[in-house]
Order: sequence, then C-alpha cells, then structure tokens
Amino acid sequence: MITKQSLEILSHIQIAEETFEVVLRSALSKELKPGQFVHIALPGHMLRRPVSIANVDPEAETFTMIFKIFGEGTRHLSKYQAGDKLDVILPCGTHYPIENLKLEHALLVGGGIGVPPLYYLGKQLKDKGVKVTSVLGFQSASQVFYEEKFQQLGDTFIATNDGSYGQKGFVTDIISELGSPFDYYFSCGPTPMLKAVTDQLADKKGYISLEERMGCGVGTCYACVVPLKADPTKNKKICKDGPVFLANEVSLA
Amino acid sequence: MITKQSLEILSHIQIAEETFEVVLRSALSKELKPGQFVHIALPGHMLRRPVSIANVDPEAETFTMIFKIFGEGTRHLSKYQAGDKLDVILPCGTHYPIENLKLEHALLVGGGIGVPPLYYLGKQLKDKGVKVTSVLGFQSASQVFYEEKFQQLGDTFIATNDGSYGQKGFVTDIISELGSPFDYYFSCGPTPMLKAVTDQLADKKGYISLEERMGCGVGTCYACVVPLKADPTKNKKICKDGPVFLANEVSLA
Amino acid sequence: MSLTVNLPGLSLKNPIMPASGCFGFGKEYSQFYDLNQLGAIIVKAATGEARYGNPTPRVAETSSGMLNAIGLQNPGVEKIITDELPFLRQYHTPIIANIAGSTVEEYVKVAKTLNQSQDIAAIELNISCPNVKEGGVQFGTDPELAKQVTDQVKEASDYPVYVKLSPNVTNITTMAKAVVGAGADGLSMINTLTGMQINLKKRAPVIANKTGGLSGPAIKPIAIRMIYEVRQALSNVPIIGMGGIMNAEDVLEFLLAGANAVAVGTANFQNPNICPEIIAELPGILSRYGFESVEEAVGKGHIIHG
Amino acid sequence: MSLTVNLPGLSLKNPIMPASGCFGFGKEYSQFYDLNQLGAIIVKAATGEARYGNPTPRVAETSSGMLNAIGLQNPGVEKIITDELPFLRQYHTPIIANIAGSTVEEYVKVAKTLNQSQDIAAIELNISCPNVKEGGVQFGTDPELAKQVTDQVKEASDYPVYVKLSPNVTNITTMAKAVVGAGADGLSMINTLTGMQINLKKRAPVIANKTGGLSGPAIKPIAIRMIYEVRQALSNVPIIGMGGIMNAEDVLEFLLAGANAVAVGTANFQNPNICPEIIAELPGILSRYGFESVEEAVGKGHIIHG
Ligand SMILES: Cc1cc2nc3c(=O)[nH]c(=O)nc-3n(C[C@H](O)[C@H](O)[C@H](O)COP(=O)(O)OP(=O)(O)OC[C@H]3O[C@@H](n4cnc5c(N)ncnc54)[C@H](O)[C@@H]3O)c2cc1C
Ligand SMILES: Cc1cc2nc3c(=O)[nH]c(=O)nc-3n(C[C@H](O)[C@H](O)[C@H](O)COP(=O)(O)OP(=O)(O)OC[C@H]3O[C@@H](n4cnc5c(N)ncnc54)[C@H](O)[C@@H]3O)c2cc1C
Ligand SMILES: Cc1cc2nc3c(=O)[nH]c(=O)nc-3n(C[C@H](O)[C@H](O)[C@H](O)COP(=O)(O)O)c2cc1C
Ligand SMILES: Cc1cc2nc3c(=O)[nH]c(=O)nc-3n(C[C@H](O)[C@H](O)[C@H](O)COP(=O)(O)O)c2cc1C
Ligand code: FES
Ligand code: FES
Repeated sequence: MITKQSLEILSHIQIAEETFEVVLRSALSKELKPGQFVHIALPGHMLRRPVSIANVDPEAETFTMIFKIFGEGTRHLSKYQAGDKLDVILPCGTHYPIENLKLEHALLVGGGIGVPPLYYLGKQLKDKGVKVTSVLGFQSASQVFYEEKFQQLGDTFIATNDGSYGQKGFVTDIISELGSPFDYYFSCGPTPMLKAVTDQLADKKGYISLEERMGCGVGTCYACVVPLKADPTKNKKICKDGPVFLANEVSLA
Repeated sequence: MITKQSLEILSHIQIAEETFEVVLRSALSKELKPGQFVHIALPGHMLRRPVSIANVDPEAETFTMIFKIFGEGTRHLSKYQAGDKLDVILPCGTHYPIENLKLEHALLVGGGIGVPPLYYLGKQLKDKGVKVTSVLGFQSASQVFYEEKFQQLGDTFIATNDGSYGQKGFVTDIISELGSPFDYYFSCGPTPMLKAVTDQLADKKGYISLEERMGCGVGTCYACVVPLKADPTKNKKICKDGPVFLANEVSLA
Repeated sequence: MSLTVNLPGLSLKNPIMPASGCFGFGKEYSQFYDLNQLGAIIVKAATGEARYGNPTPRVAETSSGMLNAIGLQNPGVEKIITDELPFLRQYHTPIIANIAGSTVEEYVKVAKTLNQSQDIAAIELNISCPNVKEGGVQFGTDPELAKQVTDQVKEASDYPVYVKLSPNVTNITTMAKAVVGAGADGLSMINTLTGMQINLKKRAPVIANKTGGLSGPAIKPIAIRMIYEVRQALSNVPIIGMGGIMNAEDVLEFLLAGANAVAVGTANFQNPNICPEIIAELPGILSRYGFESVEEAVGKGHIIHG
Repeated sequence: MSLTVNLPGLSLKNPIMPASGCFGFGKEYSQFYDLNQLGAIIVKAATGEARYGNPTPRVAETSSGMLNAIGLQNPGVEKIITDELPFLRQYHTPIIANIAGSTVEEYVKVAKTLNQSQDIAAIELNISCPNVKEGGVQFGTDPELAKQVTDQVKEASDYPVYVKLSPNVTNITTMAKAVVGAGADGLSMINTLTGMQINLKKRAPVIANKTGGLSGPAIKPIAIRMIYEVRQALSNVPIIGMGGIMNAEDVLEFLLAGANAVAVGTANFQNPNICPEIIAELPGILSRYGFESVEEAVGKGHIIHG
C-alpha cells in the first residue's frame, strides 16, 4: 500500500564526500523491496525528490537511504538532523524480482548514487544463498562508501574514474577482467554507465534501474517515461512501471 | 547610518495573546530613536515586515520589538527562538522629534500594535523630565501588554473594545474624560483610531505614526505613501518621510 | 454549510476537483483516498490517436512552480473509453474528459467518440494546443480559431463543453467572449503559462521540448486576475478556476474572483492527499470569512460600486 | 575574467544594474554601498508632469513574487533632471532614464527634455503604459502603437533607446520585431505580468488599483522563455534581461538565454546589498560553468543544431 507518511529521522550521518546516510523509522519498512524508492517532500520545493531504499531493518521497522548532494534539494536534505521529520511517499515503483528468479551467482554493478539500492538487493540475495559479486564505480576515493558492507556480501571491486582508489577506470573495465561466471546481473547508475554495461553484457540476463526527473512519483503525470526497445513509439513510466526494468526492455538514450 | 544586519535574538517571549516581545542585540541600538522601525526579512517571503522599536537598552546594546501575529509573516516570526538570527534593516524612518520640542506634559495614545513604539518614547520623555499620561486601547483583556511598564512612566488608562479589561470602549472615550492638561500628544495605532484621535484633538499639537504596506522600507519603491493634507496631489513616503508625521501634515483615509 | 455547486452537466458535492494531467485517470490516487470525496475528476487529455508525448526531461522545478512539457501522452480516446474510464464507475463522482487535438477535425473526432461513453459528465476542451494546419498557431491564442473549434466541438458533443483558456494571450476577455459566443457551456481557466529554464551545466533548456508550461502558486496572481476580468465581462458564465491552488484559502480567493468551482493541479504532486485535505478545511475557511455556502462566495471579491 | 559589456551608449564594467522603479534615483541605496560598483543604474520612470501615482495599498506579496501598482509616481521629467540626477554625477556609473507617458506626445516631450541632461547614457522606453488616446490600450501590447511610439521617441532622442517590452502579450517576438524595426537600439525585457490578489477579509483586491504587476522569481521562467525566443528571432539586438533575478546563477541563466546584461528589481527590496553581492559572486559562477567572460556566455544556452 503506497502512502504518504511523516517519518522520524533516527540518524543522519555523512559517509563520504557530500554523501549522507539517513535512517528513517516506518512501520512499512518490512514491506519495502530492493529497487523501490521513496519520494521526499522538502519545504520550499514544489517537487519531491526520489531516493532509493538502500537497506531495511524489518525488526527495528527502519530503512536506510543514501544520497549525494546534487542540487538545491539534496543540499537542503543534507541539513536535516536526527529527530527531524521527513514527509515521504513510500513505497514507490517496482523492485528487482528476485523472488521469481532462479540464480546462483549475481553480479551487482553500481555507479555513484546507483550503488545504494544494490546493497539491499545484495543482502537479500545473500540471504537466499546466492553468491554475490559487486563492481562499484565512483568518481574518486573521497566518494567511495559502503565498500566493507559490500565485502560482507561477497567479492567486491571498486573502480574510480581518477584512479585515486581501487582500479582506475570504469566498472566495465573490471567486468571485462571478471569474465562472466554469473547468471544474472543487476545494475544501477548513471545512464551512460547503464548503456555501457547493458551493451557489454548483452548476452546476459539482467535488470537495470533507471532515473529520470519526476513529478508525481506515482504514475499520474507522465513525466518520467522511457521508450520501449521493442517499440519506441511506446513508453513506460519509470516511477510506476520501473525504476527496475529488464535490461533489454527499454531504450537508453 | 541605515544598514542590513544579521542580529541575534537574545529573548523571544509571548507577552499576551498572539503577542511576542523580542530582544535583539545590535551595536546600532544606541542610535535608535523612538518612532523608528526595523524591516525584517523572513525566509520564504519576498517582502520584509516592518516592526517598530519598542525599547532600547543602550548599555547592553540591545533593543526590543513587540509584534502580534497578523498573517503568515508574523506567524513565521512567532516561531523564532532565542539564539536564532534575524536579517534586519535598521534604523528605518523618522522619529518623534522630542529633542526639538518644548513640553511639560505628554499624552501617549496607543492602540494594539501601535502601543510598542510609545513605550520607548515615554521612557525618553520621562528621562527628560516630561510628565507622561498614557491611554492605551486593546481589543480585549487577553491582548493587553506592558500596562505596568507604562504605569512606571505615569498615569496609564486602558480601554478594551469588549470591556473585558479597563474601561469598555475606545481610547477617545478616555481622552474625553481626561480633559486636556497636556501640551503634546503622540499617537500610534490603526488608522481609524488615528483619525478619531486627531479629530478629537484637532486643537492640540501632536505627532502620529502611520502604517502602510511596504516594499523597500527605505524610500525607493514609492509603495507606502500618504497624501499631504495641504495638497492631496502630493504625498509622503511613510518609510522614509515617516512613519512619524505632524498630526495635521497628512490626510488619513 | 453547503459545499454543493451546480453547473451545466455537473452536480458537485463540493467545488474541488483534480486538474487535467495532474491526476492521470484516477487509479493511482485512489490508493491514497476514496475518490468519492472529490467534487469531480478531470482526467488526462484525450487525443484522436495514441500519442507518445515529448522526449524527457519533461518537468523542471521553479520558484513556487514547475514547468511541464508532457506533450499530451495518452493512449488515444478509444482506449481511454475502454481501458481507463470504466475503473471510475465505482465512484459517485462526475468525470470530466479533457480533449485535445492538432486539427479541428481531430477535436471533433474525439468529442464524437466520447459521446459513446456513459462514464463522463462533461468535456473540457483544451485549446492550448498548436494547430498543425494553421502552422502551429495555438487554438487558444487566436479568437477566430478558438471560436471555430468550440463551435464544432459543441456541435459534435452531447455533453456540456467547458473551454479551457490559455493565459498566454494579450486579452483574456476577448478569448472568453469568443468561445462563449460560440456556445461554450462554461470556461476552465487557466492553463499553464509558457516558460523555460536553462541548465547551466548543459547550457541548454532543462526541458527537452525547450519550453514548458508553468504551473503552481507562482501563477496564482495571474489566474486570479484573469478570472476576475472574465467574471467582470461575463457575469453568468460558469467558471472552473485553477492555477496554483494549495489550500482552502486559495480556493476561497478563486471563488471571490468569480470561479464557481476549482481544480487543483500541481499541488497533487507535492501532496497526493491535497484534494481531500482541502475539502475538509473548506467549511471552516468559508465560515471564518463569513460565508454559509460555496455558492454565496462566488464573485464576492468584486467591489460593488456605489 | 572579464565582466565588461559594451552596448549602444553603455560601456558597462559589469552586466548588473538595478531595475527601474526598484532603486528610486539611487540616493537611498547609496547609504548601503558605493554605487560605483554597479554596471549601470536604471532610475524610476519619468513622465511629462509630476504624477501622484495610485492610491494605497500599492504592493502585495505573492508566492515567490510581489504585485505592485505604484502608478508611475514621479516628480516629472524636469524635476528629475534638476533635483534627482545631479546626485548621481559623483559616480562613474552610466544612468539609464526610464520614460513613460499616456500619449505619444508625452513620451516625445519626456525624451526631448532628457536631451538637455548630460547625466544619462541611454533611455529605457517603458511601453507598458495605457494610451489614453487609444482608450487605454497599452502601447506595449499593440505592435502598431509600439512601433509608433518607438519611432517618435527615437526621432526625439539624442540617446540610444532601449524599449522595455511587456510580457502580457500573445507573441513577444512580434513586439520585439516591431520596435526593432522602428529603430530601437536595444530591448529591455521583461516588465511585470498583470496579476491580482484578493483579500479574503475585505472581499476585495488587496491592491487599491485592483490589478498590479507581478515581479520576482515567480516570473523568471517566463522572462527566460521570452528572452530566448527573441534572441532566436533577432540574433544581434542588445537585450537587457530581467525578471526574478536573485543571484549570480540567475544572471548566468539570463546570459545563456540571450541577455547581454541584466537588471535586478524586486530582489533589492529583500536585500538592499543584492547588486554588489551578485557582482562579487559573478566571476566565480562564470568560471564554475566554464566561461571566461560575460560576453562569452551570451546566448550560449541555445542548442546549436547539427
Ligand atoms: C528512482 C530514483 C532513485 C534515486 N535514488 C537516489 C539515491 O538513492 N541517492 C541519490 O543520491 N540520488 C538518487 N536519485 C537521484 C536524486 O533523485 C536526484 O539527485 C535529486 O532529485 C536531485 O535533486 P536536487 O534538488 O538536489 O537537484 P536539482 O537539480 O536542484 O533538482 C531540480 C529538479 O530535478 C530533479 N532531478 C535532478 N536530477 C535528478 C536525477 N538524477 N533523477 C531524478 N530527478 C532529478 C529533482 O528531483 C528536481 O525536481 C534517484 C532518482 C530516481 C529517479
Ligand atoms: C512602520 C510600521 C511599524 C509597525 N510596527 C509594528 C509593531 O511594532 N508591531 C506589530 O505587531 N506590527 C507592526 N506593524 C505592522 C506589521 O508590519 C504587520 O502586522 C505585518 O507586516 C503583517 O505581516 P504578516 O505577514 O503577518 O501579514 P500578511 O497579511 O500575510 O502580510 C502580507 C503583506 O502585507 C503587509 N502588511 C499587512 N499588514 C500590514 C500592516 N498593518 N502594516 C504594514 N504592512 C502590512 C506585510 O508586510 C506583507 O507585505 C508595523 C507596520 C509599519 C508600517
Ligand atoms: C504535469 C501537468 C500535466 C498537465 N496536463 C494537462 C492536460 O493534459 N490538459 C490540460 O488541459 N491541462 C493540463 N495541465 C494543466 C493543468 O490542468 C492546470 O490547468 C495548470 O497546471 C494550472 O493549475 P495548477 O497550478 O494547480 O497546476 C497539466 C499540468 C501539469 C502540471
Ligand atoms: C515596485 C516596482 C516598481 C516598478 N516601477 C517601474 C517603472 O517605473 N518603470 C519600469 O519600466 N518598470 C518598473 N518596474 C518593473 C521592473 O523594472 C522590472 O522590469 C520587473 O520588476 C521585473 O524584474 P524583477 O522580477 O527583478 O523585479 C517596477 C517594478 C516594481 C517591483
Ligand atoms: S513521475 Fe509522474 S508518472 Fe512518473
Ligand atoms: S516602502 Fe518603498 S518607498 Fe516606502
């Protein structure tokens, strides 16, 4: 059941350069699935901001999100503190449908603020006994976060654009070296990265998660569409039919 | 020297129904004169709000203002707390020119949020050895403030519209009863009250202080004019030529 | 306290309805509340055939507003009738179909096709569309074109027609008079103002379509002015007012300006519960300002001289 | 980093100037900072004779904007020349005189009278005034009237003439082309959009004049769109852009849209130091977005096709 709630911030800490981890309490937490997002209202801003669910603690009835300062809205959000309330619509969108998948080894490919949703996904995969390998790309060392957490899920490789940490280059460089011992990949990150990854792994089954400027976040305004690969005269709403799509379902610009 | 400053709120307390007293620290305090006002910026509001100076403590370098919740801006201002900063333009406007007046007995006539500037005026008059009589009008008992403070300056009479405190009726009723043993009157309050008072005291010398919706607050935008009595095709700016005017200088609508 | 409003084809339990394009076809927001609470529902624009709409980004945020260039994405009028409207049958809330087109013929086709549906109560004729035949001039900015399309749609339709005016004109009363003269049963105003935002990093307009329609509280003073002017010029025409409504005080401001009912658009995106919240607040606001019914407040912001 | 801008009659050290009506004749804000910092100063409108202006209230606050109906209060062009402009001689900052009128003759008289002054560098021709002879139609909404007044003022004036366009029109490029065709040396855009606010308690418009001009960030997307459109249509005309500028990023957005310089209006009321603050911020913002001068940024928000 999608709903609008006023949620208490339990913790709000900086975990990397301009990158914040926020824990919120909501009774809905246990229903949240990996890949879904929440849609956040900020006073003084007309539109909400979509942010992915990065982790869930069903017992504590809390969930975590991780965001990076991008513009005015995320800058505003960075000033919140534990104890403040946040007006949130949740849960939004589709999830990685791992309950229906038969798989033994999953490759997670994340870039920048596309990394967070993969963490919760990886945790659930590991709980199901799936082997998890993670390839994470960041701009530079100062932006890297959650490396140890991903390591607890399985092998984890980091690429940075400037080489200041891990391997210099792109996630695709690491993927080339890895070979392809996995049966499914799951990727989230900037569109150019998704395009490169889906091209590189064209012969693999995979799911990707997309971003687009949103209005409603629930499917009424048609702001957030992406054309279908099979028929580019038709499109899907990222907020409702996505953000998770089959890798070959949609056409990346 | 008029200037824009970010001032610390030293105290912010409620003193009557929807009425707040705020003490601010500014090195300019000692230059502030009775009748002048400050022009306050509020985040999320395009225009500043003018509020009169109600008291000054030159040694502590602080000044006091008193405001009532009227609309959105003053409601916002009511939520501030000690320690917060306020963006203020000060000092604005003219003052009651008591340094140039020969007087022995002053009548102060205030209505509602017109009462505050008269307190600082009364204090200065008393310091000069002038006898002070105050007639203050409020809507009802719950709105009365500063009665004891005015009593320390001299005889003080309160009228309330609904008779819930002091005398039932208007300040003009009390003035009629007082007779006119004073040489100057000083009045501030809603325009209908000012009109009634200036009509009633037409044969007396007096100063009044006016209110109008303002833009700039410093004299550039021509928002806040009032026609001259002598020549209604000409007008004065309340923010710069006023808010204090000779009782017969301007035409009250 | 009576909130009811009666307008051609519309018997409303209250004057609040979601605006076209800001509520889809109702399904999504029905997860948030019972749509029976609404006065009416104006659904997303229907065109003759399915439309993809514009490329993305389609929206941008501005100070107290937003820009959109959705580009009339919709599955086409037939599919709307068969796949979308039936869902709304479960509610006792009148449905207003918003229609759009690139030629007079397309408008007429959509209007005629809608006659087959029993699920709607009225038509909102969106004339803020460029006329491909007339070289892209908007129907809504040329009084002659506006008249023509209104006249033809009135002829084609069995339902009352509310013409939705564009604010991007020099003289709104000229437009209002033109469409009322052509038989419009009522007016709906205002649509969005054309605006643009430029992305400093990309050195290009944020919206892929370059320009978009400005909505939200930023445009409220323009909406109020236009409704006031049209109400002065046409004292009896039914007006559905919209443009920046965020709360019940805003609703009263529109009623005072001369609107008979109102639509809430952009605010739904910020707060999906906004319509029922406004409906709940409205009686208190009306009585605080001395009104005993919605109908009593209509047009009362006009100074009566003498 | 070069901030200089050269336009007809105006050699500006930077592109920032206070907008007409939002800075009086400079005296008041000279208490806040040294006016030498400014690129130029556009002073309050001058008419043929002194004008009282409109009754009060003259201003209202809106979401991200304000309404004003000052009504051209000014002491008349003669007094402006003798009593107001001389104060500004102490600054090395070009002064632009804003002129207004109710008839073409009044505009011409004001323009001619201003030829006597050595204190100005250019004229801003405010055509958002109703023409009393033409029954109150605004000069700025009728291309023919706009052409006529521009032509006559150009003839009368020894100074370059920047025509200030009204945004309350269906087609801004038609207006721009009309006045440029009539000899305008440049354009100044945009003036305010006509709006209204209704006081719920009083059941009447807040502004005594009923309608007022909407300014501030609320209208920025409309200003950007209109400047972009005019720049597309007229690639070389000098444009002074304005409408909702609050910071240096806004300035860059206007430059990218096609403005050569900008004016800051309403923001002065919120922050009397806004102009020098923007000037100080501007070099950093320009270089953050990859520009080495103001002139380099002009028009760079237009997508170059191919
Ligand atoms: C489904 C989804 C999940 C996301 N998850 C995360 C996450 O977990 N962590 C994170 O840091 N970011 C995430 N993002 C991106 C995040 O929404 C944007 O960074 C944010 O909206 C930028 O807002 P702003 O006010 O800081 O930027 P501004 O540029 O000032 O915003 C202006 C407008 O553009 C929109 N906008 C700008 N960039 C984006 C973008 N990349 N995607 C969508 N809208 C955008 C804003 O929402 C706003 O409406 C996600 C986006 C989507 C669509
Ligand atoms: C010189 C001067 C001194 C003042 N001193 C005091 C004081 O000491 N204490 C006090 O409580 N109030 C004082 N006022 C009145 C105070 O400025 C208004 O109550 C306040 O501006 C209302 O703002 P709002 O946002 O609450 O109301 P809203 O109605 O939401 O404000 C909307 C707009 O109208 C303006 N406005 C509304 N009412 C007034 C008014 N009466 N005068 C001027 N502008 C108005 C606001 O400033 C704002 O621009 C003074 C006004 C003036 C002109
Ligand atoms: C995302 C979006 C889509 C819209 N789509 C339509 C539409 O299809 N047909 C129409 O007539 N108006 C459409 N509008 C205009 C609104 O119905 C409304 O007239 C306008 O937004 C002003 O109201 P508001 O400020 O409350 O949003 C749309 C507005 C928005 C924001
Ligand atoms: C109080 C006020 C008075 C104005 N007076 C004039 C004027 O006399 N002449 C003129 O051409 N424009 C006048 N304007 C319009 C401004 O110069 C400017 O074009 C408009 O306000 C948009 O810019 P902004 O949003 O930065 O204020 C006035 C604007 C305001 C707010
Ligand atoms: S954001 Fe409105 S449909 Fe996706
Ligand atoms: S408020 Fe601007 S002149 Fe008085």
